[in-house]
Amino acid sequence: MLKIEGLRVELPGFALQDIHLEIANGDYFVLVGPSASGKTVLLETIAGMHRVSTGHIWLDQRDITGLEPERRQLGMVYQDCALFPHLSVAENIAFGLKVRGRPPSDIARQQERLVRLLDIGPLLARRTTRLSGGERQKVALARALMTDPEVLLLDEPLGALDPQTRENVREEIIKLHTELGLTIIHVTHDFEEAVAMGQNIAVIGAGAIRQVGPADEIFRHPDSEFVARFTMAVNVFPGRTEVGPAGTSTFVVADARLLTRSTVEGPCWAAIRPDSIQLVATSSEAGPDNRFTGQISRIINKGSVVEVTVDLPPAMTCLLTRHGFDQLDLAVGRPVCLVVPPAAVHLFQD
Amino acid sequence: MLKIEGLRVELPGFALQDIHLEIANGDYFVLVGPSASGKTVLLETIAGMHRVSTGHIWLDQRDITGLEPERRQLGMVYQDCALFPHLSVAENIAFGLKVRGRPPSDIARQQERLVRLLDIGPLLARRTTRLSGGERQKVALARALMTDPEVLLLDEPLGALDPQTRENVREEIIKLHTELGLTIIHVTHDFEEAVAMGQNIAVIGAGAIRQVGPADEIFRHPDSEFVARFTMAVNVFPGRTEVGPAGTSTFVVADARLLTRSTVEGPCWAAIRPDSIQLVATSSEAGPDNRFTGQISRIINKGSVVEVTVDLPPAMTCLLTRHGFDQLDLAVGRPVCLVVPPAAVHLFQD
Amino acid sequence: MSKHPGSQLRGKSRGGGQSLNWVFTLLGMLILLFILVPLFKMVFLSNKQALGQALLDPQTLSSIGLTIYAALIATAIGFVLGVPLAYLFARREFPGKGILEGLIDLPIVVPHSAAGIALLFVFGSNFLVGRGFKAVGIQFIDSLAGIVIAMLFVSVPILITSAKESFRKVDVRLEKVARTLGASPWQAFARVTFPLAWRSILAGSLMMWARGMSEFGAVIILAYHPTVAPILVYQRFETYGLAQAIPVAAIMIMISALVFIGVQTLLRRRDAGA
Amino acid sequence: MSKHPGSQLRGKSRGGGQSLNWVFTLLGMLILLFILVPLFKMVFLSNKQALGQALLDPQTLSSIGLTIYAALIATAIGFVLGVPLAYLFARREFPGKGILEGLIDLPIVVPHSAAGIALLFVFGSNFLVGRGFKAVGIQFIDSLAGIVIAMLFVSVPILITSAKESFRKVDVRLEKVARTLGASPWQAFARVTFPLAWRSILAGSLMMWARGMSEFGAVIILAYHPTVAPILVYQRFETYGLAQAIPVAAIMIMISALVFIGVQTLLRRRDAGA
Repeated sequence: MLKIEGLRVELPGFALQDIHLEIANGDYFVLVGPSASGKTVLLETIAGMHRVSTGHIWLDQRDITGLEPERRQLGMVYQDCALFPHLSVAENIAFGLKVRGRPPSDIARQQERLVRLLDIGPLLARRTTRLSGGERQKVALARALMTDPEVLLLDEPLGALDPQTRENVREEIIKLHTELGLTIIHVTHDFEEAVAMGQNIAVIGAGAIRQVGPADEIFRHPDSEFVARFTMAVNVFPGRTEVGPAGTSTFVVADARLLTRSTVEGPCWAAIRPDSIQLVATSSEAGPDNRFTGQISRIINKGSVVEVTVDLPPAMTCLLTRHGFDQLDLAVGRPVCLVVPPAAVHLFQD
Repeated sequence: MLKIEGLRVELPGFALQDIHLEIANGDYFVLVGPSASGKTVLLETIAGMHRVSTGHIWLDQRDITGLEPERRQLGMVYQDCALFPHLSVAENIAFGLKVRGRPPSDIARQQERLVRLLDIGPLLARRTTRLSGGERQKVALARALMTDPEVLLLDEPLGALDPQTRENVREEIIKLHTELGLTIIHVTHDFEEAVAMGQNIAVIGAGAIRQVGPADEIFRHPDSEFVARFTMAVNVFPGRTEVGPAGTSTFVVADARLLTRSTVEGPCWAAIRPDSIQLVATSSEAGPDNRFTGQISRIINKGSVVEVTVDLPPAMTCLLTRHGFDQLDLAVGRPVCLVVPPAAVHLFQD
Repeated sequence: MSKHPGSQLRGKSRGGGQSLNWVFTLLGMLILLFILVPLFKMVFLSNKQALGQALLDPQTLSSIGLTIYAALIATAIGFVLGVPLAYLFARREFPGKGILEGLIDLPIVVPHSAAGIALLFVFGSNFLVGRGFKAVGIQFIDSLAGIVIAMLFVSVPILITSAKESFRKVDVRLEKVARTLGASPWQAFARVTFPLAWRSILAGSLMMWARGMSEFGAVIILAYHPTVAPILVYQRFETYGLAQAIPVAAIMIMISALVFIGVQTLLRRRDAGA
Repeated sequence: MSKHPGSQLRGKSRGGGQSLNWVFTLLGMLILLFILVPLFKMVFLSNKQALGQALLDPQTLSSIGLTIYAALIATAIGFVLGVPLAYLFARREFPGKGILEGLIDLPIVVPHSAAGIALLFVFGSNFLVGRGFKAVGIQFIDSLAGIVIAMLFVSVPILITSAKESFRKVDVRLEKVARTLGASPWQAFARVTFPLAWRSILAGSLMMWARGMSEFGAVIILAYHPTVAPILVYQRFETYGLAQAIPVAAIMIMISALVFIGVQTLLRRRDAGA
């Protein structure tokens, strides 16, 4: 287990503050946050590249806070791979064992294993400048894995790739995680990527951890406005809760009263994901079970999906697949009916 | 109208080849393509920054092929805005009229108008280094609009912005387009952005135009494998068409036979967008009307939407909203049924 | 590429195994001391009284004045002719550019006395160019003009290189945008490129000026008289010995150091984004 | 930032209004000619016969040999002491770093004769350091050692600056990755950073060597004898006149030019990514 306690790292013009994290062995852990939020600094601190002001980093009971990077047994892969440009692919991969003085036969055996696992045999003799983006990533992964690291640190591993290659490398990484039983810490600014890959997620903002938990929990139950907006909940409203008869809860915002299963009381926030709101033809009436009618104020066509905003008020946005959208024949100004499942109205206090 | 005829531009290690385009006045035209495909070079060539080897560029009957950039009456906005760092926001905006030697009163009047339109009054006295990403874009737009350009050229205007700001600037640009009746040529690598904003789209790849047409046409009816893949049609298969009795067409690929409304004959490609494929519980049988059963081989959770791949074969991927996915209780290995509307099977010859 | 704060490796602050830092620091200190001790000793430990006397000596003063003046003229010429060339190097492509960019630096490594000889071989009054100048009344031997061309020759590469680098640092798209906004090439240069590069160009000019003042070998060949300060130092040393040479040398080192502080301040402000 | 091919403004090829290009080209040509004509004339138009004779003259040959040898020693010392300092400047943060980085360049602008005086003021046998060296048998006046320290003083900033820049160009994350892969700081330096920077460092060393060979003012103060080539040029000029000085000067210019071509080739290959 990798355990971080009360970590503080001070850099010129930036600080990581009071970081607490526990990452179980074998976890796929994603650190996600906007740019300059400190995710890469945290990753580099785990790798031993920044001086720790206060706090500790433990790796399986071992305090590694002050340990040199070369003694931590961690593998690091940067976004643009940081392959050694003066070495061939094979030499890049062998680097970690060569500096350890391992005999060539050991190196060859280990290399053989990774070459098979990552299917990079044809690349070995090439210069690193002759590799495509996806090939670079695979070589960087192989290089990091040569030394059998306990934890693999990935800094935006998909960031520099085009969409097709991204899918490919994504699967490759997940395969490595499953087959080798690796602990992976993956840094990204892309929440979609975090949800797609992470078992557990920490959202980081301005040098502090904002929320940690299983991917699904972060996705459905953000506990601050920052996290709700960062996870693209889109419909995030400040309001208050009224407890009705028979223990029902109602969230009140502007003209709308939303039945909810959440139990937060008083002034609070609501987050409603746009994919959980259903849009139906206008024939049906507004009703007590979170049915609202309104006019479409905006349609944003995003290719395979379409965002439709209806001004109730408040303005509420729902997400349809393109096919679903086309079947409904919608246009700006047209009246429609929105249905918000009470279970989809998540309340929290910031 | 901006008209490009047989344009060829040669640069060290790269060439734009045989570009033909017609962009009507008032159009919102998007040039979209992968990185290094030549979109920015084409935009800069329209602006007069590259030497044209052969071909012509016409702007409203006027041949501007050899004209200096300063005489073209075009406005240019780069991705990172390229604001003059030694000038204040107000001086940046005034630049175009100052170099034309316009009197201060003219400049003030024009500036006043744009400040109101873009709501940037509070920014005027600031240094450009003190602006946020969205503010920078607005200032760059105001600067470009000061000289009343006939055509506004936007190079990745949303590329450097975080998701929230992007939405904002996107609306601002669309407002400008509508209110000022501008012709806009917008360059992006993001097909989603192209579809969301463009009335007409040209897909560019490796220095050549691959397909031009209304946004919806490009989206639904790619005419090459390159465009189909670039527009994320995802399900792109090579196969052949068999014409059945009563003039019905069937596309054959691997074990699957897909009824289609397209009329291409013989060897061809099919593109089926993942959002047009419906996934239903497995109770229903496979049938003649493009119903297939198979096991789920992969689930990629992308946050608000989920991609589910079923190996028929071929492997076919469909897109569900997260809410829709959750209600079906799907998992890898579970048998499901896919329904592919014949109208969604688009055939083309590459 | 890294946009994150503090991406540099802060090796020194890590625990053990930092022998590299100690060894490198030790070696580095040796060369630092070798360079700094002589200069500091000249400035702070030379005879203050002799220094005061030197500042009252008319020959010393006029020699220093001449040095400053001649180097200023050389810098002005270098500015007018060199900055445009630097701009072309930074912004245009033409055949042979790489070779010319290299050749322009040659004066830095050519022996200075040989440079003086080469200049004399062209500007001497029995050669074509020299005869031409003589016809309009300019002679280069033992004259201010000779001092100026000697200084210009050895010091202009500094300004050209510095101006070229600073033009390169100005994002070319700023010029492009200026052009689309209606600016002519002249306006784009005058209103955008030059203002953004001027601080480094000024620093380069100061460096050129200081380098011009420092020239000895090329000047002594072309013009032993009138006597510039570096030659005066040599004369005093030859005629009266070290003690007499130190005051003039110390003054010149101080002037160079002052100019140099100006350069460093300019460059630091630029890096701070002011 | 621009990843697209041909993002530079190719102004010259556009239609009218390109007066800026013509004016700048004209001005630039003037300074190019000013620098190149003297050097070319020396190399190509000096008396070939005299040049041949000079190459047979034992005094000339031994003087050139001495110059090459002394500059080589200075460069070797500069390499061992300067490259580590350059690495520290490029990679570590410490208080006063900016000031030290500036001071290291001071020898470039200090008058060379004054630099010679300053060195004498420290290394002369009646001063502390000089006495120390004398005790171990090294004297600096009129000796090889004096020539070497004079050359080292004026030329080492070139190597330090060049090495510093080339270390800076090596992505620091390559070192970081090397460390996570198990490399000690020494291994990361020896296997990653230095190999990636060495081409520019070699170019910087060649420049330092050429600059050392070119030194006249500082050397003449410390060691008139044994006579290095730049001083020989001056002696010949003083004693016999221009015609006798030209051959030696021309040979030295050719040697400088050859070294310089080597430097340029190295730098060009590096830019080509080889």
